[in-house]
Amino acid sequence: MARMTMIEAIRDAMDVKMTQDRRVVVFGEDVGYFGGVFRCTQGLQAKHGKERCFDAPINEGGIVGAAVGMATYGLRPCVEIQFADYVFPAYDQITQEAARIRFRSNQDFTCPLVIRMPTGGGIFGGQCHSQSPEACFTHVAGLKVVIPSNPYDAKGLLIAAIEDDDPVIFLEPKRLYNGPFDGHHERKIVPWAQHELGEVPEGHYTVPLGKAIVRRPGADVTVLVYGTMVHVAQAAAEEIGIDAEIIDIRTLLPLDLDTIERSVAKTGRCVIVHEATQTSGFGAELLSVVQEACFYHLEAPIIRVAGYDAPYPYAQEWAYFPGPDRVGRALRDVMEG
Amino acid sequence: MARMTMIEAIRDAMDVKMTQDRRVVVFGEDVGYFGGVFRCTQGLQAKHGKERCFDAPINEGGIVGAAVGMATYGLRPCVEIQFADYVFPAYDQITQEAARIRFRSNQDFTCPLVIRMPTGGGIFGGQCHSQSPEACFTHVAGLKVVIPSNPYDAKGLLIAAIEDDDPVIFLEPKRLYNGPFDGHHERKIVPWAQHELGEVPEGHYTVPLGKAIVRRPGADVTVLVYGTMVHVAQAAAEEIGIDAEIIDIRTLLPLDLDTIERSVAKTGRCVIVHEATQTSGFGAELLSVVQEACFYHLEAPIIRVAGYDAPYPYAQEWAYFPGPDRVGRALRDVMEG
Amino acid sequence: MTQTRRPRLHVPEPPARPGQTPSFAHVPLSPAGAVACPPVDVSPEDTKDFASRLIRVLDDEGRAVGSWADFLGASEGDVLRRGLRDMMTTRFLDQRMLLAHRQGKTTNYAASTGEEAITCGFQRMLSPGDMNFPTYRQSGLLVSAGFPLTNFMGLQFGNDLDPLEGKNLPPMHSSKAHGFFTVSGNLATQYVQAVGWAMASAIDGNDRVAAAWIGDGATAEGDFHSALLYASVYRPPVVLNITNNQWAISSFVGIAGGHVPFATRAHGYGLASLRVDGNDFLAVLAVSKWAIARARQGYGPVLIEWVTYRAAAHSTSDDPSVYRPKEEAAAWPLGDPIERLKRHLIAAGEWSEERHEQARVEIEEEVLSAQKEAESRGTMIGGGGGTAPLSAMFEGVYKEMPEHLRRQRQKAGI
Amino acid sequence: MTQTRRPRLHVPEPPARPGQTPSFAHVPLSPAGAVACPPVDVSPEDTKDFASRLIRVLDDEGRAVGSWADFLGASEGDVLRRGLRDMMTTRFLDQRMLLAHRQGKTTNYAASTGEEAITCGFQRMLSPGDMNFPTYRQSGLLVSAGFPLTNFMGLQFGNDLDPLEGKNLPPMHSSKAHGFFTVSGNLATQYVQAVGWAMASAIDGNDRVAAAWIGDGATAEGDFHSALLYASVYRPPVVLNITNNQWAISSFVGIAGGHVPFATRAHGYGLASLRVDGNDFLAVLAVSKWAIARARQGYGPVLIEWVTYRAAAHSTSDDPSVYRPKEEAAAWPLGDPIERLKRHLIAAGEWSEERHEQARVEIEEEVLSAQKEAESRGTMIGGGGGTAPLSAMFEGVYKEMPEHLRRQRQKAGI
Ligand SMILES: Cc1ncc(C[n+]2csc(CCOP(=O)(O)OP(=O)(O)O)c2C)c(N)n1
Ligand SMILES: Cc1ncc(C[n+]2csc(CCOP(=O)(O)OP(=O)(O)O)c2C)c(N)n1
Ligand SMILES: [Mg+2]
Ligand SMILES: [Mg+2]
Repeated sequence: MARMTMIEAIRDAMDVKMTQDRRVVVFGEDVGYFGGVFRCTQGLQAKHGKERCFDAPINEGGIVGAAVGMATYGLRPCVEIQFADYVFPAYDQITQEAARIRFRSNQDFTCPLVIRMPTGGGIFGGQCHSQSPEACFTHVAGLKVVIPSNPYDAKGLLIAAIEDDDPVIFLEPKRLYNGPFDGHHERKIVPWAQHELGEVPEGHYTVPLGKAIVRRPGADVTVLVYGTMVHVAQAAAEEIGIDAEIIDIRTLLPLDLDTIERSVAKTGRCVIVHEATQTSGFGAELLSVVQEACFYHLEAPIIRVAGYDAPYPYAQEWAYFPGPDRVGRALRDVMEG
Repeated sequence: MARMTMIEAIRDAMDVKMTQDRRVVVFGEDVGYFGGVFRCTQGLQAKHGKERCFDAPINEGGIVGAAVGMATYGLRPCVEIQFADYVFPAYDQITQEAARIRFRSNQDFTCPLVIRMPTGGGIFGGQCHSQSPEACFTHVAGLKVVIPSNPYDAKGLLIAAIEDDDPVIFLEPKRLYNGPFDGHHERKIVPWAQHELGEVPEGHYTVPLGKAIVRRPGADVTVLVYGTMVHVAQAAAEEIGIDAEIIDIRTLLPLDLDTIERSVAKTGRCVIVHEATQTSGFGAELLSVVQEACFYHLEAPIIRVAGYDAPYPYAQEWAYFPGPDRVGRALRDVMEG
Repeated sequence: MTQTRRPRLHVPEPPARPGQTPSFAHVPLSPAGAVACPPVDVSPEDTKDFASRLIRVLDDEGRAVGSWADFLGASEGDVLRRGLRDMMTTRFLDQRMLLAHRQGKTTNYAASTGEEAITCGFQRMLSPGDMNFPTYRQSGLLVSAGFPLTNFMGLQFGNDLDPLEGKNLPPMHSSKAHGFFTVSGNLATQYVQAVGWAMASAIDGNDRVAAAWIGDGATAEGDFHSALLYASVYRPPVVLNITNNQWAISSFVGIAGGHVPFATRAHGYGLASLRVDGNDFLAVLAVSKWAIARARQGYGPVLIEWVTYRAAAHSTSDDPSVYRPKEEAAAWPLGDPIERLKRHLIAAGEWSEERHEQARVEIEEEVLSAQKEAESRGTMIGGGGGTAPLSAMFEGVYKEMPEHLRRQRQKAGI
Repeated sequence: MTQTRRPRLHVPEPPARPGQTPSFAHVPLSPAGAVACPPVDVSPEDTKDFASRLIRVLDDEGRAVGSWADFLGASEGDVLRRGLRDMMTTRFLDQRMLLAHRQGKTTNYAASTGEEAITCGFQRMLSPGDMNFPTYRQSGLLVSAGFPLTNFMGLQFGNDLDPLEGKNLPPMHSSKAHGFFTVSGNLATQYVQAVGWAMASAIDGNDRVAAAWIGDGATAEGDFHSALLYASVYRPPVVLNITNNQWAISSFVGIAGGHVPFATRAHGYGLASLRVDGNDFLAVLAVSKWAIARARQGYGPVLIEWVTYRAAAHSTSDDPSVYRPKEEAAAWPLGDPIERLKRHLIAAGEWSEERHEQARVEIEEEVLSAQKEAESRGTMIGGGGGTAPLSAMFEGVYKEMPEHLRRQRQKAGI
């Protein structure tokens, strides 16, 4: 077992699969010789050759469109979009094409494809390097949507995603690349090397898609959370001393309904946290499925903590980011509610 | 007062504004000489000239991108996307540009722009002429999202949208263009001429954005609904004889929270209906705001009736479409729940 | 130019609207045989002249002339007769589907009347394992690939003969076995997908060729640019076809920037391109053979503008008499592909009026009997939907049905 | 070509990687004065030759030669000295911002070192009411339009001198008053917006000109195609600029299909285009004057490929020594724009080493004093964010704050 950053874990996942399976190809802007602006593909071109890891023109629609063609041929492309904020030129190819090729052809063609992209804020990236667009994908039947919160999961989920026979949107919380950021921007970041989930097995293993995990068992309130916010929620719960059951959703689509329902049925309370803007965010779906399944267990209104309904600001980042304070307040409110 | 179809009402709204305000220009695929595939712009080019109503290349990103440029210049473009299913090549320009120009420039530039498009199913259009993508827009801060359910509202809301100083997504339920379709596809369609909301005043009037309307007051259950589903819900409630309060949301973003909260506080029950796929649909947001504000009033779980989480099928349209049967069942369930 | 002028918005107009005299003076033509056939490894640079000229093989007397005729080789009567038959079948099939639409048995169709040479000729030159990325107006690809007519009609009628089980709008077929990629309703998306597929073929060390297809109108989409760019950068074995039939619903080619021949778009990307008489079956065969050979041998992509005319309405929802002169089709200078091939075959002694009439009868019988069988399994009549299985609508969203969809299906009782 | 070859994926590589000898043999050059200046109403067709040639005015001795020099007219010393000053200011401003970044006072910057002639020259030829649609690497447009340096730095430092109140990432400015459209982080979107803005100008009966700007790398986006297409169809008063600085982060121009000069892309759309030495301030002035006049008088759009070199890192997050030879900048054949203009002015007797040194001192003082003032209002140091007002983050999402946002602000207590 090696200690790895999330970047290394992601790179390792691609390396393992490229080594095992000649159908796996990796491309995207700056991913070839240079190895990607976050260095997630560093060394892959040198090891696996220019034809299997290469630079793409700055044209996200083309990256995904070409990848769809490759996937229907029989390859397993794993492409990088440089920032999740830049995925939208590819939105048509993702939602109208990749997601629906299996269905519309009645399984004559399939589209095994992974679209990786760094997501979320916390790096003073302003409105164009900070967005969390997961809800733009969770509404789309035919897609799977995955967000890891640590190196162990990142590698296992990415391998599972590459092996999956359907298109997977793989969102990488960039603020977690180098350590488990808990929202305390004023503190020094703890590196993954000091975190147990920074321990990453060598070689092949998977973390199954579609399964949430209880990060911290608790009795008082269920916290539904994913990505960076897993660590923020953990910090918040510890700081205010509430016995929260923290569930790392990991796969947003399809959702692990059982794990969620079981927990809320037990705790009777629920807080949902995400960084994306609140209105029509994925929190709305989480809230809805909990309400539908656990209505008679609920002892207080479910609370959403989310990004304010404004574009991601630059200088005001820490007032905007739903940090441990805001999450803590919601935890208190839900206990009193 | 004239009796109009929804197509005529929409055309009239553009005509009124083009006559009043030289800044208003209309363009899109086939909208010029021909007058649009649904004929919504018929006659506008002949009346207002080729420079104010013209055909555009088949390039939705370009249509919206050019319109953004025009809007920032000081015009008020009102563009047509031929089907809502084809808006996605413009998704980047809408969500990253139009929606954020006011914010990111701190109001140095603004983007008054209306993007009209036919939405929803019911015409055997299959997966590429039937989608209801409203939730892809309601998550985007900076946009307004409007869906009329009748000719009167369509004209008043479209005039309000053109006069609005922010970008508006204007979704036109194509199954309502010619009459108030209630989901009974086996029956003959009633034309708007026989419906009181087919009465459309001449000249200028507005229906304000951001205001829902109670279509049918009721005591037992609140039904939150918009577009085609307004008529389906009305039919369903009448058929099973439940005293439902039917609220036509009309503007999905920003939402009329007061009207919704007041109603559910009164009825204690809520059913939400839309045609779009359920997961992460706009129903999730409606459910969430009701749950957050009215938790202590709720006597039963809120129920969503929505499109199944699959691409819109062709031959199975009526099994897929959430018709009066499915809505009726939900109304019964919520009363028993 | 000394006087000060002001900018004006230029809104292109077609040469004629209903009531006016049609004209195709803006379409550059060349005499048959005038444009020479270059080697298949010609450099893109050396194809620049082709964009404003028109490759034609059949002359007005129906003779095959020029170096493209030579490249095609001895006109094999069988191949040409097969092509004639495919075109006639396609045309009659189109007619039947339009009629079935008027009878309410199906809800949407797009005929390719006048454009059959392009699909039926190109398909003939493909090999098993190659893949078309077609549009909705290319039934000829399926017909000439031998796709069963009953399955074709099953999709039109939404019944259990439809291999897609009612999931996709007619005529949006899918048949991997026939080298026919699943058609999208969203224009142009398939164009860059074809390039990606061809990249995969190259990465895989294979020589399978992808054929991308797009209409003149749809070249306006961003995906068209993506496709040309990726083809330019990675040089995979792809043939980039543009079917320029002069119209995109009610918009004439000028709205798509067609005042410049579409073949010219290739130049800015360093791609080879050709411009071809799409109503000349022999030109189609010759150029298809050339382009597919070029791609298969790794000499790079080629863009082909096939010049033709959409003689039919855009689709069953369209009435072209509203926006173009009724006489326009008759004014089209490149004639009808079936008539032209027929005349060539007769002139070459390979065909006769009698054989033609006999073929017509056979084809009509074949199509009608397929239709009879297909209709017996149910049609879309009455607006109630097709008879394809309801459960299909939950299947194939993913490889395995996820829990939330399973619950929805359960609740639906389907 | 008789042998059977197979397709291979072609993955373009730059001529040199770190440790190898840089080369620009693939960049077509022309001697100064060799390319003639056409009339401003030249037909697009007649500009085809320009794509593979390079318009240059300054020769190696710093003399202005050829018909472009004539078109520019008597070199007015004031305009040129102003240009030199703007370029020097831009360069020093860049240096200060890079330093401020290393000191943690700001979080992102993109320098335009080596590319200053393009922005500072083009801006000089615009008129009030015209509008640039710029990228993040064009501080020179702001500097030469007279945008206050304190406001420029306010945005860098996220404080209350920022006219945008901390809302947008540096250096993404907006100043309508200075003809500078709000910069987007999303590449290429502004290119088609500029065309739309110019369409509006034409519809409005106005002659205001839009200037679209894009980098070589970003020409790959679909919006680039949209822009060229809309410009081709509607012919509005827009100048379509491409700043080809040879690199897009770590990707060389070949990845964007730049083995063909980008100016060539215009041909397929029937647009006029020129290819220009972007490091030659006089060539920039002359061509800008020509293109803007052409647009303003309604003779149609023109695409200009400005050939230059990104001497700086892509941005403060980039280290180019990882992917290109350190010696590459020195090997760039078109020299440094400031040095070249200085030499010309001195040769023309309009300038001297002394005056240059004096100007340098003045400029540095001006920039430093602005920086002092700007920093006194707070910087981004320490990672806690800027001092711009927190409430700004809820304002300006819409003209009027909607209820749901009002509630969120209330709850936030901001
Ligand atoms: C993205 C998208 N935009 C718009 C449409 C609507 N539409 C369907 S066919 C068509 C015209 C296409 O014309 P062309 O590409 O010339 O093909 P043709 O119909 O002539 O074969 C349009 C606008 C669509 N299907 N997809
Ligand atoms: C849509 C989009 N995709 C990717 C990026 C990330 N990105 C920022 S700058 C850049 C390179 C741009 O290169 P070029 O257009 O040549 O401009 P230059 O930086 O050389 O001035 C990339 C890929 C982005 N900002 N937007
Ligand atoms: Mg066409
Ligand atoms: Mg560049």
